[in-house]
Amino acid sequence: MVGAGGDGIVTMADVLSQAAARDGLNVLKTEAYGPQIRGGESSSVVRLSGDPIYESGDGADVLVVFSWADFSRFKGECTPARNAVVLSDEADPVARTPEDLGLSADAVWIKLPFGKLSTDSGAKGSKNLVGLGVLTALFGLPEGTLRRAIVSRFGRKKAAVGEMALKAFEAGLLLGQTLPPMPERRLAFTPGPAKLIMSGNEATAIGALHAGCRYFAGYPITPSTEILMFLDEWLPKMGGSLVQTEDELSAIGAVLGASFAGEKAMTATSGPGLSLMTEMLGLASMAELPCVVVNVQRGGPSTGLPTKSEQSDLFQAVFAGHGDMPRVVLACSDVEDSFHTTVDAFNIAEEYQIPVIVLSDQLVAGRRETFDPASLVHEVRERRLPSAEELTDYHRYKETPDGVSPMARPGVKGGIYQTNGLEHDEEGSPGSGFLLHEEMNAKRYRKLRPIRDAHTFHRRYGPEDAEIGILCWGSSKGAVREAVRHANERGQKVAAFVPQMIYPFPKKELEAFLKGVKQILVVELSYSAQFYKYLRTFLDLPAERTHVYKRSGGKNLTVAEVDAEIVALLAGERVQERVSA
Amino acid sequence: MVGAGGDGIVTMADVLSQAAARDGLNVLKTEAYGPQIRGGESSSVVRLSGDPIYESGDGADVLVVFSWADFSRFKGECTPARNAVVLSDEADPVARTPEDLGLSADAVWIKLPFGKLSTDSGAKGSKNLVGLGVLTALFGLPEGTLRRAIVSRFGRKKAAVGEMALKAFEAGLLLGQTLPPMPERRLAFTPGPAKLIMSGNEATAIGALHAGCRYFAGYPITPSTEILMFLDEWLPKMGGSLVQTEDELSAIGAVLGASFAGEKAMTATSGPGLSLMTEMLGLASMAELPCVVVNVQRGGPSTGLPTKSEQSDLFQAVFAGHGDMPRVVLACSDVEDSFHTTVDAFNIAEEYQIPVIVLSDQLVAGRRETFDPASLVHEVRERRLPSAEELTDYHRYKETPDGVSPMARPGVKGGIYQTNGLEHDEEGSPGSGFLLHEEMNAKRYRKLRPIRDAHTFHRRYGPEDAEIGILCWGSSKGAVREAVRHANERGQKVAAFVPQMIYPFPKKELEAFLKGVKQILVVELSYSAQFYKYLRTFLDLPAERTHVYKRSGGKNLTVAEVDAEIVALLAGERVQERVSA
Amino acid sequence: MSEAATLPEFKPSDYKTDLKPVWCAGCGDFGVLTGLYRALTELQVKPWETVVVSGIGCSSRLPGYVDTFGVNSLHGRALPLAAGVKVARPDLTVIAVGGDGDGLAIGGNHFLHAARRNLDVSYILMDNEIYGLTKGQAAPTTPAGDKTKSTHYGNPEPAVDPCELAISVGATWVGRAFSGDLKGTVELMVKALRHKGFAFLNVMSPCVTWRGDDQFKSLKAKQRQLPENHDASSRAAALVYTRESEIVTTGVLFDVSEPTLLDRLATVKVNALAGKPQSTVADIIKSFQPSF
Amino acid sequence: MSEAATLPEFKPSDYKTDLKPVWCAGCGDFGVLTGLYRALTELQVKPWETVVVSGIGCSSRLPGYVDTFGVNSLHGRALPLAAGVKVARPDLTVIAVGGDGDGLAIGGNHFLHAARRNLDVSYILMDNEIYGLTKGQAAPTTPAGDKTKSTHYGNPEPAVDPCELAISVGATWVGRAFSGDLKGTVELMVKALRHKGFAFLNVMSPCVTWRGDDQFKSLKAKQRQLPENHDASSRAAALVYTRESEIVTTGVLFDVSEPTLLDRLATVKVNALAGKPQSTVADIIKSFQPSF
Ligand SMILES: Cc1ncc(C[n+]2csc(CCOP(=O)(O)OP(=O)(O)O)c2C)c(N)n1
Ligand SMILES: Cc1ncc(C[n+]2csc(CCOP(=O)(O)OP(=O)(O)O)c2C)c(N)n1
Ligand code: SF4
Ligand code: SF4
Ligand SMILES: [Mg+2]
Ligand SMILES: [Mg+2]
Repeated sequence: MVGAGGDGIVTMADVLSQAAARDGLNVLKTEAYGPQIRGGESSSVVRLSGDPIYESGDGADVLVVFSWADFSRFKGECTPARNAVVLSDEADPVARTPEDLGLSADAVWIKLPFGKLSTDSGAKGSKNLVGLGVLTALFGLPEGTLRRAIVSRFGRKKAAVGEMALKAFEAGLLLGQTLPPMPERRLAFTPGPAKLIMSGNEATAIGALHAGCRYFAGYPITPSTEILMFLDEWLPKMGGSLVQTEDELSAIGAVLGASFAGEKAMTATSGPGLSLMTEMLGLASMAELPCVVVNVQRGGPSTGLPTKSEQSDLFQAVFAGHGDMPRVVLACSDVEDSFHTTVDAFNIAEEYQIPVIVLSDQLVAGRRETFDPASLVHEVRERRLPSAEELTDYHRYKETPDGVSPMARPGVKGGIYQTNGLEHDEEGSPGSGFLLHEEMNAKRYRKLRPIRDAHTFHRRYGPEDAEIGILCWGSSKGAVREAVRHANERGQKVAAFVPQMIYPFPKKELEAFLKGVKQILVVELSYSAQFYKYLRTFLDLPAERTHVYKRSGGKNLTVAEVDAEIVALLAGERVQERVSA
Repeated sequence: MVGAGGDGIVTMADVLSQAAARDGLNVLKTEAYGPQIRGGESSSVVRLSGDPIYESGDGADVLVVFSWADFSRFKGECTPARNAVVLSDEADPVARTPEDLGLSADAVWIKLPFGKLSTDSGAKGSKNLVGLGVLTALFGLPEGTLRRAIVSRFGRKKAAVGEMALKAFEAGLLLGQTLPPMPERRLAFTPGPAKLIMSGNEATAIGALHAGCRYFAGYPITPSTEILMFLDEWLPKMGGSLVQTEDELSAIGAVLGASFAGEKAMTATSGPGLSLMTEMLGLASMAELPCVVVNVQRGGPSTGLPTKSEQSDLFQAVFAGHGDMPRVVLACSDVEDSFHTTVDAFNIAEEYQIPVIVLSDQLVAGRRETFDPASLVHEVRERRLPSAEELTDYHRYKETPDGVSPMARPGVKGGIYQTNGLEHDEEGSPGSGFLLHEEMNAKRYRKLRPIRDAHTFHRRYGPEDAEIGILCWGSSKGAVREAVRHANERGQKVAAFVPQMIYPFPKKELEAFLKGVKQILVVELSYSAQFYKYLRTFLDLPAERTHVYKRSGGKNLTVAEVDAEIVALLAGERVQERVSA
Repeated sequence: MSEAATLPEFKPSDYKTDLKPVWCAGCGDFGVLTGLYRALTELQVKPWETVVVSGIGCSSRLPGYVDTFGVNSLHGRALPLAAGVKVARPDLTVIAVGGDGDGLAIGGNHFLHAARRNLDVSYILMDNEIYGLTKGQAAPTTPAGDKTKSTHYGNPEPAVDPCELAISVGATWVGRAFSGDLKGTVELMVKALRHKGFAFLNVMSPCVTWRGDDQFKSLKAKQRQLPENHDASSRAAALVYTRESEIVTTGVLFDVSEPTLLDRLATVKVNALAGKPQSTVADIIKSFQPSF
Repeated sequence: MSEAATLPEFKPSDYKTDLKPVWCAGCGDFGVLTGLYRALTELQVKPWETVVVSGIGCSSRLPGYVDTFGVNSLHGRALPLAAGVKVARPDLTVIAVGGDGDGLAIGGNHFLHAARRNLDVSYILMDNEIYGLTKGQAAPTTPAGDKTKSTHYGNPEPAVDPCELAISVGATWVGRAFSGDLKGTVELMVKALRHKGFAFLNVMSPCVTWRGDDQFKSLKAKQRQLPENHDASSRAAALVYTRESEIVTTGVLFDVSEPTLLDRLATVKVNALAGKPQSTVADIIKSFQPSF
């Protein structure tokens, strides 16, 4: 659905999603906006199904357009399927043809008086609800639930407003019933127990709270700000604290201070902020201060494309920082996964006293998805504290087999130590001897081994005897998973490997996956192929059987793109792409 | 030579080096200090020869120790050769034995009354000059030149001080003449035309000035501060400007401002500062603003080992930054090379409108070396400016085959444009369309190809038909080159490849080097083997024939270490080392 | 104005680009932009000899709409860029612009030091007491207790008065304007641009989206002109008009003449040369050749 | 002091670690360290309930010499770390320390905002008018015209008065001390530590290596005590003793009582709960389940 500012696209999509979630449908909803700061055009794609949904779908089955002028701004973000049902406003002065939209003969195009009907119904400016009514009648959406959703949304404060909104909906419903029915296009589903519906950012924030995070310091930045705003609302209700700092340097500094003080602490940011935090993350690594930094990726470099998704902060997360600086990088690949990945991040940070970066991206962070409330269960781990005996002769950075030394909490007698970012001995006292440095580097890096062994997080889709193995990460999972399903349905032996742990990498698991695979396809949204290059640092990827499908972000990965690669590969037609320096 | 604070070790080494350079000897001088801020112990190694010198030498032929207590603090920085001549102060209360020092039977140990003689000579506190006198007598150093060097150094302001200093020297000389001569240990050389002697930091700064840099903004940080201080002295004399900013964010920001304004501009920093500059370097890359950032590496991570050398900022230089962010990384490998690399950096930055990072390190930056003044010649390139015709319809980011668009200088009518860090079209106006983003990414990355093609900077040492190929970079060159020479002298077919251009990499040249090579040895001072991993991103390095010798910095790479690796490799005894995650 | 007698070379529209502002209808920044067009016209500044530098924020989009050289840099970094431009090219007119978050939160340190150095740049801050672009979080100028998208239960931080800060840290010209008062804004911009040294103009520029239309009305109601007899050369007198809550005083709060950064850097060059001709690289190289 | 009557639990030596300071003989920072041992003793602060946080610099080595919890963080970042410690653990005594470069150059923005927020931390700045650790470059406190290792021809930048800055940006307690005056320093430290809110103590702490022994002597000669009748509650009165050049006035320049950051964050929590019990994660999850 697409409309101008004021057409209420966002609300329309929201009400529809809420109602569907209420009835136990699976929902995946994305939104996009024009460059105007506010009140500009917007579009939203809502996918509904009784079956699992992995991504937005390449082409919409139904396209509602209030304004064609605005529609043209969302190329790539809101495309109809070739056989789509298109509902547009008959009053729109801009004319479009089925050819413009690439529609096929079996597409249906109906022009309707959305605006007029809204005014006539007495609920002026409610095109969106009229539209919802039409959709409900045409495609068999849950009528009653939608009514309740509308009342709940608009009537919360004033019952009259709710009733007015309902009128617009009913007007649409009536209109829809006059249209020729399309029984084969109706949504088939059985209502079930209500599902949760939330965004990736919300799932991340809830994950943090579940993991025990009670301190957040952050600085707003699109598309991560929702995490800050969410926690601003909830942390104080849970006895925690949030400070909006003067900048990102201060945010990560405060997080490290809180962590030193014994709290589970985190910050959230996006590329520019993560870049600013580079130096401080080095301190976290050196001083072994647990912390979680959520980085919601957007298009880069620099300020780039702040509202679009991309997978190009991988290098920054994995490699940035002067010196040899161990850290952990996790990636979340959908909304529910954002919850679990964040809990894992805290568990690892706290157990191993190491900075953990969670890579999310605008697509996962901003979209809303449904899932079962029962899935939000995840074990929580705690920091290793010195025992009473250890406190009698306490060394903060004591050598241990796994590199993890018990960390005393201020306030504990006997636990006193001074830490610093200078190289230091077991006590934390500065030293610049070579041997000390080598030992301490080894201690800090040693922690990565148990982390990798204990957390071999990854997903695997497709048959065991796959001939094509796709490697991707993060939000690319959705389109890849769907493409793998398509391929498998076509009888093609394609499988995918999606790590959740990016650094250190579940290398053994990947090697096992690749055993028997004839062709490898790396898929990612980074112009410079960061994932592919990163994989190469530890994995031999023979040129003759490795293919890379990479491109800039700014447009989400589609199933069709991955499909096309698979087909070309199987046909032996895929041209080896030169990955630039 | 080693002594306590006040023993004048630094001056002693300096006078010796100056005199030797004056007489056309090759000199390489390093220094090291204790943790005290000032007035602490210090040591210096001065290597002199008529032949080329590549590094400090593993063991000193002559060791002068004023204080054994202090000597023990410089383990690894000042070691005597097994057959060294050791000169120590007979008044030193600390006793040492030849076994302590690992001396062999043919070593010579003489205890001398340095302190007493200095006092007796009337020049109290001039142990160092007494020492110089002894050295001159024993080893045939250029007596007359040293006298003039002393007078020039001490008598500049007050002739009497110079004469006093000379007395101490003469006293030492006389003492030395009473000692049993060691004719086979005397320095053999023919005086030649005076050489230049300077530090890597100085060579870098001079390179910048030669390249036309007339704007410097920076923030002090060890071990790069000398560049700032040097330019503070010289830039104003050359009509340029220097601003010491409030921090590194401001420094790189001001550099970009000056660059936008049309000046050649640079900053210099070390690891922590480079980390802070990460975000701003992204702006330089995105807005295509030429700039040079010299990063003098020290031990990391975090504050690390600020006065020690390491090669662990490679990842930060090559990979840091959110988004896909092209940049160029060069590395200088000795003092003279620091000059040339800096000029190259400006040439590339200006010609291709891209940020260039020069990786130096504490070893190269801080040590002093001699070379021929005639070698400081290097072509200087300029920015591409729009022609009069181009100015009639100017597009700042016009698509061109090599990705480089003419850049107008403010003040030029018709050249007006607005730039930014948002993705932008050819005019510089913000845009977030996917196609635009893909095209602009391609434009920015395209520049790397001509850079790599035009600048295939690398060095190659050893025979063409080498069986062992060593890959190293930066200051490791010295020890590797010497080790290759040793091996070749032993008849072993060993060669080394040392890139000056790190990113993009002279890949073809490396592949040509590796053709025929049976075993590859990567040598670097980074605990996590950054160079090896980086090489893997574009090069297949088969495990069965690739070996990595890597360790933390904090102690300079020695020839003996590399020698041992070569020997073990040739004997088939080298155990494959596991490179950690 | 003596310029008025001859036909001016540049009209306000000569300073306008084709780009349509992304700002919300009614945003206070429109007033600032129009004011700037007029101020530039009044001064007849050559567009190609002028550079407008900003950070990131709604307000920082401004350089894109001004047909001079322009840089929309990074959040908080307008002043470092501006300093680089001006020190490298003293011949250019350099104007830095941006938001209150940009200039006072993440960019606070540069503000402090640009003012201290008396950098020869005019800095126009669009103060809307909020983070506009990121959709309504508290800025350092948001009054304590206010509810915003990042202060659900009331802002726990007291607001800073940008003018007080500027005066305290060394700005040599400090003014306060209200973007709803176009004439006053233009007048103050002209004065700021004419000032030699660091001129700081805080323009109260309402954000209709996140602070509501009320901000416009209440500012209009609160606006007072500085008394005629205000002594702008006195720091103490200027500070009287800071930390106001019930009124908003507009005008030139502070105006003194001090050596600017460029003046002082010029002195450095004079001292360095000490009457001798400029050095060359050859001179430097020679100084490294032992010559005793 | 009433504590004097009973046997104190902690002696100055109880606050001392085994580490030998790396400072140059005669460095002013020794006085600050000794002063801090005594001040902590006077307050009988429990070492394990105290955290000393610093940045990087000669002065920032101090936490290593104090036997409390300590963090020697990054250059310029003492205050963010200190803020994190204090907000997360209001039960701890948090002291931030560092140099003038650390606190006013690279760390200037944090200083500004910590003061504005009235963060409940004492901040002791060792002001030697120079960058000591990096060997003698100009600091923001180095007087204009001074020659240093980075200002060969005279410093082109005017110095900032840290106390003026602190007062202007919202510190609620501001004092100036001289590390050569141990008694005075201890007294002021005790007061700073007792203050509720952001207490800023600028200690003139000579760098004998890069500013010469003269700095000690001249400070000694210039030191004046604040007049007995000084009204520390008045901003204007406090500002009288800033930007001094011929004298150095020591004492409590400014001292007012304002709600602190912790006070305000406590209010946020009260508002958030609105009398209801604390929320749980289950409550939050429930709020995401459509329930119409
Ligand atoms: C390093 C960095 N951090 C955060 C952001 C996100 N961001 C963009 S604008 C902005 C604040 C906008 O507020 P203000 O500067 O007051 O400008 P306004 O939009 O109100 O005009 C923020 C936080 C960013 N772009 N870069
Ligand atoms: C990011 C960063 N930039 C620069 C430095 C180098 N550095 C260390 S201490 C220091 C300044 C020291 O001056 P000050 O803070 O006044 O402390 P002092 O040594 O005078 O006590 C600098 C620039 C650093 N460690 N980190
Ligand atoms: S959000 Fe506010 S500041 Fe931004 S354009 Fe809209 S009204 Fe202006
Ligand atoms: S250099 Fe200066 S500040 Fe640093 S320890 Fe020495 S005297 Fe103190
Ligand atoms: Mg604002
Ligand atoms: Mg200092």
